[in-house]
Order: sequence, then structure tokens, then C-alpha cells
Amino acid sequence: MSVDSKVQTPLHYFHGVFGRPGIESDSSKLFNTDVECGLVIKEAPLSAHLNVRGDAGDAGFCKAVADVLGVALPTDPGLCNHNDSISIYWLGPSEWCVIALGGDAAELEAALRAKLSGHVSIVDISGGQTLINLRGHGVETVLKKSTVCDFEALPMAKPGQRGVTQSTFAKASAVISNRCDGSYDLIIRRSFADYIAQWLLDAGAEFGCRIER
Amino acid sequence: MLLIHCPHCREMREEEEFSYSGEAHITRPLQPELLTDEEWGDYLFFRTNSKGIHHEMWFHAVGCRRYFNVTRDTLSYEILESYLIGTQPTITGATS
Amino acid sequence: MKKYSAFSLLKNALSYHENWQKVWRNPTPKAEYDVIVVGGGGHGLATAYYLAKVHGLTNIAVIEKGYLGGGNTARNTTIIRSNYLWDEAAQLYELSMKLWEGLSQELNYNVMFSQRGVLNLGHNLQDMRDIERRVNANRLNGIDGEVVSPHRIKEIAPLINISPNSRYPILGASWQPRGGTARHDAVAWGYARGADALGVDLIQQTEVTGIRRQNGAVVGVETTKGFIGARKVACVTAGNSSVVAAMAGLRLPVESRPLQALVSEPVKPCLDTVVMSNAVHGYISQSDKGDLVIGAGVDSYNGYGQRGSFHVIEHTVQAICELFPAFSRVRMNRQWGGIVDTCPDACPIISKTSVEGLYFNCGWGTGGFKATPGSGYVFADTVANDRPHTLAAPFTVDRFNSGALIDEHGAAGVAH
Amino acid sequence: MSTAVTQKNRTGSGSCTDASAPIQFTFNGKSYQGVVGDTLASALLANGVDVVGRSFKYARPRGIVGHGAEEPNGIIQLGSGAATVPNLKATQVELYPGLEASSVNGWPNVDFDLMGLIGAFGRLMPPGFYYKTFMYPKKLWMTYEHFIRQAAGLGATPVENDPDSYDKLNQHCDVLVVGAGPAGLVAAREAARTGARVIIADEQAQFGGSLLASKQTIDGLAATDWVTAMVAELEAFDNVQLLPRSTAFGYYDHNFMAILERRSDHLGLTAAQGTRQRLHRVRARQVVLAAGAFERPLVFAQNDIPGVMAATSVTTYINRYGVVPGTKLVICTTNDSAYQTAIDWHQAGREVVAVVDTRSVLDGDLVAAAKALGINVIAGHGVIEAQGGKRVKRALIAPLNDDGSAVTGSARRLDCDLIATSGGWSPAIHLSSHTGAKPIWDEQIVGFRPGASKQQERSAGACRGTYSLAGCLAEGASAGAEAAKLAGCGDGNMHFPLPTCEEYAQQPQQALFLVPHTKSASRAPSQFVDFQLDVTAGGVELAVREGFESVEHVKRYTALGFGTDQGKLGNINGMAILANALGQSIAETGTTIFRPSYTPTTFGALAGRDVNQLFDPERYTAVHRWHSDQGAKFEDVGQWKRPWYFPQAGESMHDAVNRECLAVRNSVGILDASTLGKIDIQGPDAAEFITRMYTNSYLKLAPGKCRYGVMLKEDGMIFDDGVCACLGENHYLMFTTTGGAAGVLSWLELWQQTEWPALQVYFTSVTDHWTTATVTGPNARKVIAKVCNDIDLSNEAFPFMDWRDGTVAGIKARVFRISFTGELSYEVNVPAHYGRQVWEQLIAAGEEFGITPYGTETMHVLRAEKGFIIVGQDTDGSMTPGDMNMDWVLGKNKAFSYIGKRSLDRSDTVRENRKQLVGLKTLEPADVLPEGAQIVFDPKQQIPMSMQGHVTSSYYSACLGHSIALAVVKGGLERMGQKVYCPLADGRMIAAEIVSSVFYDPKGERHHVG
Repeated sequence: MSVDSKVQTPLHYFHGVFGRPGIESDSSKLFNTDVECGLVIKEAPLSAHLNVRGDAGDAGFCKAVADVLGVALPTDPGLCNHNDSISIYWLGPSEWCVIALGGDAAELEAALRAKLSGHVSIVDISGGQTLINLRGHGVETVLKKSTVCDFEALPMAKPGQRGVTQSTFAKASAVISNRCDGSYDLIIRRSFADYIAQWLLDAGAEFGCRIER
Repeated sequence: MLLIHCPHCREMREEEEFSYSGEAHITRPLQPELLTDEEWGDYLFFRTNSKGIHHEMWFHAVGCRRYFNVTRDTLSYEILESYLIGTQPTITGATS
Repeated sequence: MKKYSAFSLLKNALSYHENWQKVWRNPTPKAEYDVIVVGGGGHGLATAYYLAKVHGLTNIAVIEKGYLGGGNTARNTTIIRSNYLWDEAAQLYELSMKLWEGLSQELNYNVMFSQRGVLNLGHNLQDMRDIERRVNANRLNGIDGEVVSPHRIKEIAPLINISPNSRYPILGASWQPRGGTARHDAVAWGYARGADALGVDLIQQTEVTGIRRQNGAVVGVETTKGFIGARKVACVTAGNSSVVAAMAGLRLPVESRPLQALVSEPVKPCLDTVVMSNAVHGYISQSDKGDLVIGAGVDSYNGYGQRGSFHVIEHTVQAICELFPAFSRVRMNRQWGGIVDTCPDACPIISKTSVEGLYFNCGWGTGGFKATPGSGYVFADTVANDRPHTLAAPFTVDRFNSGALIDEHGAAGVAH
Repeated sequence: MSTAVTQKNRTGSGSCTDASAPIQFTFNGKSYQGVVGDTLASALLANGVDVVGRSFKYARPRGIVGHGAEEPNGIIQLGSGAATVPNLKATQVELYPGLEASSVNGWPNVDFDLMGLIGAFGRLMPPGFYYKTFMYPKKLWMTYEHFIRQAAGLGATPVENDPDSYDKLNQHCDVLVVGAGPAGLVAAREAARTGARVIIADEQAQFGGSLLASKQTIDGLAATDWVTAMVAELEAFDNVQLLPRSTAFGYYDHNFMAILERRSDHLGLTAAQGTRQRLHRVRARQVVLAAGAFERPLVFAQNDIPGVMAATSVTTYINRYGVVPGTKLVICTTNDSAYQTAIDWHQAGREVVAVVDTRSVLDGDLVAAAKALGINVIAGHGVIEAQGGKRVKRALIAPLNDDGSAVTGSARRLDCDLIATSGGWSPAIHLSSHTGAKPIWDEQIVGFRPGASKQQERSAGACRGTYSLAGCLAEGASAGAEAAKLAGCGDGNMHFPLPTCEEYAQQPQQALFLVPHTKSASRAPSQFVDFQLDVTAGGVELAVREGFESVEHVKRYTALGFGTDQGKLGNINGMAILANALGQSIAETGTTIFRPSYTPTTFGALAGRDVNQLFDPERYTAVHRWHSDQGAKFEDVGQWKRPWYFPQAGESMHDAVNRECLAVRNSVGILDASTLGKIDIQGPDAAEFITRMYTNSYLKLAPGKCRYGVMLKEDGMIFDDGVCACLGENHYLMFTTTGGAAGVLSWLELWQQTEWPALQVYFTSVTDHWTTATVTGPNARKVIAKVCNDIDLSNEAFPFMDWRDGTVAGIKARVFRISFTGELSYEVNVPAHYGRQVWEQLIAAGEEFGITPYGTETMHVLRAEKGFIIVGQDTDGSMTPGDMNMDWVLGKNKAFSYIGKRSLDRSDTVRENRKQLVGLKTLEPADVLPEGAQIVFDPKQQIPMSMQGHVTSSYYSACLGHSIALAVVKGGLERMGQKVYCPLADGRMIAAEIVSSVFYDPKGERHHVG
């Protein structure tokens, strides 16, 4: 963790912070990361996040997106199609979030714009949100503490496809997606990241909890 | 504590994800300038406020960010249907 | 009417309380009345009382579908204050305040009006600007009020949290010492007893189902007990205003929504005033029985079900714990909901209508209880003279056409 | 001190207690011993503690009556200090080592209470006595009230912060079973085997409900063993959650159940680790209510003396806790179930003096069993009065007529120290009633049963009036299978064979709610209906006599059912007595409305983790930590924390703001403007859409250009403002106010989605994506030039109200030449992950110019010097653009009637003398008007004064050397140069002159500077 590193992801200041019973959060550097935590929160590195809008009923639009991204556009609610680097999350009937892990948003936007025409919208929101993964045996309980949605009812995660939903997260909101390994991905907004980090450290304290990058 | 079917997400979702947006099917007058103050005031403020069958708009604020319509009984709070903006309810006060 | 006093109590005790007079009659409706007041809540009963007392009308009936005082009168959190922002509202509520100050004696019924003061808290700079503005306006309107510091707030309500580090730090408050609470049921019963003694027929368990009109004028009401004639019909049916208006073919600029409240178990005296906060969204006082009486927010949706959503209760209790962390271990004993009819500007309608002889008093939103005496007073005057009382004139329904709204959201918000 | 000596009523271990494991505790300062598994009530009874409290109104001594949620008397204060808990029911407090409890009333103590003297004057305090007195003299009421209040309340609230924490789980399940008695257990098992997600909750520490005190056998097992086996079976399902110590306290719409789980209360006053209590917010597809029933006590004279208990509670103390709360028992009953109590008592080796049965003919199996044991059964009699002081000494019994309405012969005494009564059972219909289901009076069960379901729920077992064990098991199993099927699991058929158990033949019970006395209710010794609030049969009858006829009126007049037990014991008796007084049936009289909470619910648990700093999110910009490192003071703007000002060592706020202001005016300052709302707008109809939303037009705004706009609500009042930039063809970026961002976005979506779906336009929030650093002041260009070399910064190439793409400090940026200070300004926008880096580079670049970070206060001063409004401060929801002297922002030739336009032509919005925005200059330059000061024209008038407006913004302008203010004044624009006055609360009257609202650089030359 370095304050003068060029890029600061939203949880920058929380990397290495942990929570444990009796302590809401502790930024002590002495924490031994080998200690088993029932909740591990891992923030993805800076990635390309694009908000994409368009007509799901337009086959040309869907195909163009798929061609550029190499991942089919999910047109049914609650689905996230993905490969190793790119995930497309269904957000609404005409709205998706594309995350390219470690990707360059400007390049991706340009590539999409080159193929897309008509009434579409592509917006770089890479700075405005972050992707975090929650794993460990405490994850279901912590999610139940945090969101009103029935995340257990998400479409089952399988290779290439996950379930996704948007809902409340504490008093903020989050995109919530399940993974095959039983962990969950969350997309949260930057300005709420400190609040959500504090919330998660508190909610996960009973299991032992740490945030890492 | 309502459980609301979002026709876009095609799921029952918790009330806390939504915000209420008032009576549905109130169309903005095409030429407001031609209206009297009374007619304009009626559009702005006066509502059916029905007790029983009520058509209303909800916004899936922390979900898909779409507006949609709901037919709800304002006495029992039972939600009878949800339907897309621009479409008409199948259940109305007259038929209930 | 036999007068109540300590002496009468003693006298009746000696006869095993077997000789108390009935508090009101249970009359059968006459064929016709000069005025029918629809709705036997506090406002309706006060209207009938002042029609009889001030305007000498005695051929009056109050028609109530349930039991007297069983609507919002029975369900509110009983806060009384008059520190409203705009002149029109402030004067109306201040008339009420003055009537409250003599009401127990006026009615010979102890309504337990307790002038323990009301604090309206400010948590950010804009709150404080609004508080300054309102208190200045109140003072120049002759209404008591001052802006008080966190330190002074702590003196008034010692368990309050004034830490500058809290999430919603308390920066100050407006303080109206003459504000307070009253025993809500007693207000209805006191007016009912007073009205009955003046000859008003109080007709309970009778629902008005229609408003009969001829040539654009009211001639009476249809009820579950048959038609009852009337020259004038005055509707005071909070929670059902739109429904009753529809009986006369009228629409109102009103929406009906659930407003929830809750009480704790009774605890020893620990809060000697009324504390309200718009920003954290809650208000609290302690009843004479010891319950912490807490108001929740208005639910977002229209509803006539006298109940709302649970998360509103949760948010309210969070707000109370933010203001009074020590109450965290106190327990909620009971919660309930009423239906508030709210106008777009959070001010009431006290108005003649396009139907001759038909009057409406509605739209009090969350703030009706405190207005009970003044509302009844000006509405009675409006009905008796068929023209708006001076203080009621700004509150006609016409303001929604002209645009002359009296925007009291700052004063109402959650605040009651 | 040995157990045997102190616990005189302990006979051994019960089904839930271990008599060999003693626990020390104190009650009212005295030390006692209980055993593991005890409740405080069972331990007190074991120790022979008779008086546990004093009643609310008359301060009469009171003892334990029940064994659970229904207990009205055993109200205690647990512990002391920050963690003390008021008003717990001793019957629900599980004993833990070192527990300390005390009675909530009684001074100096419960055994000798001076307030009890008042009880002697009880007759002076009938229902409603408050309303009839204390009115004269008027001015003394507040003094009377003070004394009335001193007597009020039960326990005391803590006065310190709660040391415990609480949390919540949002649960979703197919079948929720409330109650883990016989019906609930089999219901859960049937539902579980279908694969449904099942939650079963019970308020007690152990599952089993009534079976825990039962001596019946099920499937050949002792009832408690059968329960153990069932629980093990349920635990083996991974789709079942078992929640003991979990009370379903409120049933809300659409099958939402709120359940409070007590996680640590049985271990100590505070939670050693984890949360003390947890709120389960359960959304269930189907609900099975198996909440059981409460035994109804019989009402007779002086039935409140300690030593009068519910019969089933006596059974429970014997069988479950191994406590026999007395030596000589008299039972008074209207039904067969109390005979089990007699049998249990007898088998515990103590004397049953008599079972007094109000029925004249007796032939049930249990009656026979009792008689076979030699128990004395007296038929056709009732206990009409208890006698004794702080403990029952004898029962007065008398023969009754057939319907139990009158005493037919002389009374006789039975010496005893315990009277156990049973007046039948009241199903626990609370949760069903919360849904709005209207309870139905059932003559067969002599009680209200649940009304027709309003939700996806059904009741099973005793809570729907089925009292036989076999019946409960059958109903439970069927309900579980049915609920699962309706939730989409299983076929609705029961899978497991019904458990078998023995049945007793019972004869009908008698409906009796008030055992008559030889005197009338008004003259007999008090016959208590509601123990906690001292409501008597006479009181109910008095209310009727005074004309209160509605059950709600009587409840409110007498306080019947208003206690912390919510009338679980008293309500039905009270309503029946009321019905009798009114000469009508109980069905006609009806019940009062059941409300949550079923049992009292901790505020902390309702609040959950959303307390203290987590009460509401704090939103931070990417530069937040830099600001706090610099010692910034923060201002709350909505949920955002914005730097308010940056005090340096020794500076007051005033000093800091003056310094910051002068820095901007004289050199350069920098503001974190990242909190401004930003909405990306794309689509072929974007310009048309934006033009409909703002009062001015954007149809001809070219790429690279910006325009300031005002947004109205449809009522014509200003709702938000900000700059909108054209980013490219069909592509715009809209800035909103900080507080208005979310509201504006949903406002745009509302109109597009619901009114004009044909307009092709998409909106995306980019508020969080950008860090916005406003570099402003005469040296701003020089600062930017140091870190940006790919934008031609010259005024000609990059004029005011333009924007450019470029690279700032090595990062791709958008730079806007817009200004809220009136100075040359560049708003540098970079993706937020570079925000802090770019900010620090700008600071470094500006160092040579003394670049000064400034906060919202300085921003406010600078914009006020320019007369720029802040929506929400200078406007209040009743202000039009015209009122703000901003007619220039109204597009005159727009084809479409933009939002709010029509309202600007209403009679009130076009009238003369509306309040208008003006500047005020105090006659004394150093006087700064308070914001919120009211304005009058005539300072000499009497109160009430005629108010003409108010001060909306007011500051000391260091740059101008005098105070400045913005105000709205009636007809203000016509009153330039006139004097107005602000009468202040401190008595001062400040005079000011109406001036232009633009105080500084009125021609706007500085922000254009080349």
C-alpha cells in the first residue's frame, strides 16, 4: 500500500486492513495474513468498466457487442456472461456493465464504437466503481446482513455464465454476482467504497475479515 | 412491506429497492399554454387517490432503474399486477 | 352537564362510582339538521362544539362511521407547537395554541396539555439557516421561539447525544417553550362531551355513504342508517377525504398515505420535552405514563390500510438511537399506523367547495392533531357564515390553481 | 448456603433444569441460588419469593402469575449501569451466573411500598380520574403533572451508550414455521423433506413448547424425548434453519415476518462476543403459525394477591423446572385441563386442597384420574375471593348457578397458599391478526380463533383452537405439507406417519370470565382483569356506565391491554365483561386490534448496525484523505463530506475563509468539486430532451461548448441548476448540484421513460467516475499551463464556457472553463483513480503562486460576491427564475413547452410584489446579517410585524472590505436603494440598503480575462 502510487482504486486505503471480533476494524500492519479469515474481500486491480446501452432486441447490436468483446450479450435478466477477462453484467433491459479485467477503457470504448451504430451509449465509468470479490465461509451471512435481495436464488453460476442482480447493500447499493467457486463478486460505487468497506469489516468481524488487493 | 414484481427484472423484489412515483396514466397535456389555470392545476395537483384499486408508478431505483406500473389495492395492499409503461392494466376498478 | 372536579370524584367514590352521568348521549338521528359534520374525530367534534358554542347552532349532528376519536385522533403522537414558517400557517397554528392553553378549563375536561416545550434540531448548516429563518419569523409573528445551542439542548434533554463527531451532529435547534403534548383521546372526549351538552347529536357507528345534492346544493347525506337531511355538510374525514369528496363528485389535491408511530414500554421519566429532527427523521416525547412516544416517517406509497412498511419503523428507531444512544436497550412495545391526507404544500385545505353548502376541512398531513382547536374554530366560523374565516382564507382549495401554495415542507417534513 | 435450604420449593430437576448445577443470582439486593435451566421466575419461585413487584396504579403487591410472554406482574430491571435493561419479564429471563435483577416499582422496596398507601385510596382513582380533576387552578397543572409523571414508568432506561451491538439478517425462505411446539415441529419436518427452504423459530430457549411440561407420550417416547428426536431430525436437513430464542414479533405485508433472536441474553448482561440480539427480516413464501395458546385466568375478588397463578404455569414450573411454588393448592377451573395440574402437584408430593370446578357435572378422563388419586373435587363452585396480604392465605369458595353468573349459596374458606386457575384457553392469534385477519369468536373453544387468512399463511394447533395433542400433530403435519406445496415444493401430501399419542376424553368447558361475588363488581373487593394496569371488572363496568360503549373506547378509558404484556391474559376477560355489561355477545363486541410487537422488541435490534458512523453512508471524493491530512473541516452536504475550510495553525474560521477568498481573488485557489452530480447523456434526441428539461435551449449548443441552465419542477419552482456541456454529436454532460444529483437523474429517467419514450436518449451517472479540481484565480492559467501542454489555453483558443480534451499532469482529462467564483477558472476532470495524483500535481504546480485549497465556505462567499445563487439556500421551493432575477435563463422562443413553463403564467406566479432576489449592504459595513434574518420595511411597528422577506446568504467579503448579503424581498427589484431592517432575536435592529445582487466585477470581466 503506497499513498503515492499513481493509481488509487476505491479501496486503496483499505488494502491490508482487517476486522476481527471485538474490533470493528484495525489498520495495524502487524496483522498476520496467514490467520484464517472467514471473509476475505479482494479488490480487483484497475480495470475497464463501461456502461453500455442499446436495444437488446436489435440482433445487429447484440452481435456487434459479442464480436468485439468475445462474449455474448446477456439479454435475459439476471445473467452475466463472461470469459477469463471480460464480463458483461445485465443491469436492465437496455443496460449492461462491461468489465475488462486490467483492460483499457478508452481502447475498449473505441473498439465498440467502431462496430456499433444507431442509438447506443457507451460510457467509461472505470473511475466510478470497483469490483470486489467476497470469499470465505462467512460470505453468505455477511451478504444476508447487507442486502435485501435473495442472492441464493440467483441463476446458478456455471462456466461462462453467472447470476447477477442489483440491490441494496447496507444503505448503499451494489451489483451482486455469484461465482462457481461459491464466492461472490460485488460492484460498488467509489464514493460509497469507504462506507461499504467499514460496513464489511464490521459485518465480517465475527468471522475474521480482511481486505486485500 | 411490499414485495413487488418488476416486469423488467421479471422477479419479485423487496420494496426497499424501489421508489414510489405516484399515480399512473396521468398524461402531460400536449399544449399546456392552452389550458386554464384550473385545468393546469388539475393536472399538477389533483389526484384520484382511490381507496381500493389504484394504478401507480414505481421506479426500480437500486435495481434496473426502470419505471413501470403496478395495480395495487390501497386498502389490502395486495399487488394485482405489474405492467410496462405505455401499456394498460388488465385489472381496473370497474372490473374488480 | 355535571361538572367534573376533585369534589365530584370524592362524592362519586363514596357511592362506589355507581352514579356517574353518561359522558354523552347515544341519540337516534333526526330527520334533518342544520349542519351535519361528517367525521367524529377531534377536528369534527371541535367544529361541532364551536358551531354550537360560538355560533349558537344547536341542530347539529356529528356522524361517525366508527367510534368517536377513533381515527388519527387515536393514532397520533400528540405533539403541539405553532412555530410554523409562513405567516398564514403560523397564525392558524398559533390560534390553536392559544385555545389549547385554556382548553381543559373551557371543556371542564383535563386534556392534559403539557407545555414541556418542543425542540426542532438542526444537523447541518442549511438546517441552521432554516431554523434561524423560522425562529425569526415566529418571533416577529409574536410566537415564542429561540435558537438554542447544543449545550442548551443538552440541558433541556440530558440524554441527547451532542457529540460533534456523531454522524448527524446536532448544531443547534429551535426551541418553543409553549409547545408540548396533550392526551389525545381526552381531546376528542372533552369536545364530544362539551358538544353533547350543547345539544349536538353524536351519532356513532354510522357511515356516510353518499352526499345528496339538488341543483348544485347539498340537501343531506346518505348513511348506513338511511338518509339524513342537512342544509350544510361539513366534511372532516382525515384519512378518507378523497373518498368522501368523490361522493360529491369532487377531486382533491390530496394523497392518503400511512404514517406510523410506536411506543416503548413505560420507563421512568427520562425525557422532559419533545424532540424532533427532520434530518435524521424522527421525533420523540415521553407520555405521562412513561412510554417513549415516537413518530416514524410517512410511507412513500398511497395506502388506506392503517399500516405501513417495517423498514420505516427501523429507520425511525435508528434515528432515535442516533439522537439518544441510551435508548438502545429500551424496547418497542407497540407500533401502529394512521392515514394522513397530505397536500402538495403540506398545508391543509379549509374551504368551501363548488357545491353549495358543502365544506371540506382536510389535508392536514402529519400535523393535524396540534391544530384541533383552531381548525374546529375557523372551520365552524367558515361553515356558519358561508365564507372563509380570515385565518382560513389562504387555505382554500383554489390555491392549487392559482399557485399560491404555502410551502411548509420545511416545517412538516416528518415534523408534526 | 445450600440449595436445599434456600430453594424450599425445588423438588429436583425438571425437563429443562439441572438441579445439581446451582447458579448464584441476586434479586432486590438479596442473594439467591437457582439452577441451570431456570428462568428468573422459576428461580424466584423455587426460593419462595412471593412479591416480585408492585402494580402500576395502586402499588399493590404482585407475584408471578404465568411462565412466559403472558406474564403481567414479574416485571424487572436487569443489571445496572450502561447495560441495564428495563421491564423484562422474569418468566422470560434465563438465569445466568451473577444475574442481578430488581423490581421496577416499590419504594422503599417491594415488600414495604409507601405508594401502597395510595392503593388504599384506589377508590378515588377510577378509570379516567385524570380527566376529571387537576384542572383548577389552571396554572398548577404543570406541577400536578410533574408528580403524576414521577409515579409513572416501570423500569429505568440506561443513561449511557449501549455497550452491545446488534445486527440483522435478511432471510428468504419457502416455509416459515412460527412456534416449535408439537404442531410446529411436525409442520417443519413435512416442509423440510420437500426440499423447501424452511425456517422454524420459537421464542423459548428449547424447542418443544407445551411438550416441555407434558407427561404425555408420543410414539412411545416421553414427550421431551420425542422433541429431542424431532429437533435432531430437523437439524439433519441442510435446508432448515432452526432459530431458538427467536420471537416472531410482527407480521407485515406480503409475508414479511420480523423475528428477534436473543443470542447472548442467556449468558450475561452484555454479549461477551458477537451481537447481543439479531433481527431476522424474513420474507417467506408461505407461513405456518403454530404459536400455541395462553391459559386464561379466572377473574375473582383479590385475584391479584401473590400466590394466584395460572394452572398451566404451575404445571410448567413443576415439570419443566422442578419447582413446586407452594404447599397447599386450590385449583379453580372451568375445564378439564387444570386437573393435570392437580395430578402433577399431587405427584410432586404436596397437598391439593381441592379442585373447585364451576361446572356442576364432571366426567372427563382427567377428572377421573384426579379423583382416583384421592384429590378432592368440588363441583358447581367457584373461588369468589382470594384472601391474604403478600401471599394467599385462603380461598373463599361458593356454589354457583348453572351458567356461573351468580353465587347461589354461602361462601366457605379453604386454607391454602396457592390458587391456580384456568378459565380456558385463548389462542395466540396475534400474528395472524397483524395481517388484518379479523378474529372470529368461537363458542366451541370459548375464544377467538384466527380469521380468514389475508396472507399466505395458515394456523395449526392450539393457536387455531385445537387443543388435543393428536389434533395439533395432525394439523401441523398437514399445514407443513400444504405450505410447502404452495411454495412450489412437494405434492402437498403428508409423508411421515402421524405420531401417535394417548387421548383424553374431555367434557366441554364452561364459558366464564368473571367469577361472581356476593357483592356487585362495583362494591366487591377489586376483581382484576388487567393486572399490570390495575384494570378491574368494576372499572370496565364503570366505563360502560359512563357511556363508553366501543371496545376501543373502553380500552383507552380503562387502559385495558395497554401494558407490556399487551393484555395476553386480561383482554378476553375484559371484553367478555364489557359485552356482558353492554348486554351483547362477545362476537358483537369484538376485539381491539392486535399490533406488533407480539412481545417488546429492543430498539437496538431494530436499528441493527445502522448506528453511529454507519447510521448513514459518508461519501468521500478521491481526494478526501488529502483534505483531512491538511486539517480541513468538513461540511455535510447530503451524504457527502465536503471540505468546509482549511484552517491553518491558529486560524479561526473567519481568518481561514478570508485568506482563502483573497487567495482566489488575488492569485489562485483550488476546490474539490468532485461531488457535483454528473450525468452522461447520449442519443439522437439528447438535445431535444435536455431542452425540454431546462428553461433555456440546447439545440444549438456546439461540441466544445457549455451552457448554464436552470431546471424547474412542473410547478414552475426552481429545482436544480448547473452547466451542461456538449461533448460531441448527440452527446452531453450535465452537471447537477451536489445534493440534487440522484434526484435529477431519476427526474430525467421519469420523463424519458414514462412521458416521452419515443425520444432516443440514454442517461448514465458519471458522478463517481470523475475527480473535479477547480483551479481558479487570476493565476489559474499559469498553473494549468505548467501541467498541460496539449491544450491551447489562450482565451481566444479556449474561451470562457468552452471545454477541451487534453492531458493534465500526464492523465487524459477534460477541462472546462466554467466559473462559480467569477475568476478565470479551469475545472479539471480526470478519472477518479488518478484524482489524488492529479490534485497533488496541481498543488505542486501552483506552489509558486501560493495556490490555496479552499472549501465550501469560501466558495459560497465568492459566488455570493458575484450574486450567483445556490439552489436550496437562496431558493426554497417557492422561487421561480423570475424571482431570482434570472429571466435571462428562460428561453423565449422554445418550440416545446419546457417543464414548468406553464406554471410561470399562473395568477400567483405573475402577480406583483413577489419576493425577489436582491443584494443587501448593511449600513454599518462590519455588520454581517445573520442568514435567516427576517426583513421589515418599518422598524418601529409593533409585533406582529409585517415581514417582507429574509436574508438567504450573508458573509463578510474580505475582498470588498464589507459585509454582503443576498436576500429575497417583496418587490425587491423595484426597491433598489431603499432601506430595510432586520430585527434580530438579540434585540438588535440592523439596517441595510437594497442593492444589486452582484457585488463584485458586475461586468463579468475577470472570468473572461485573456
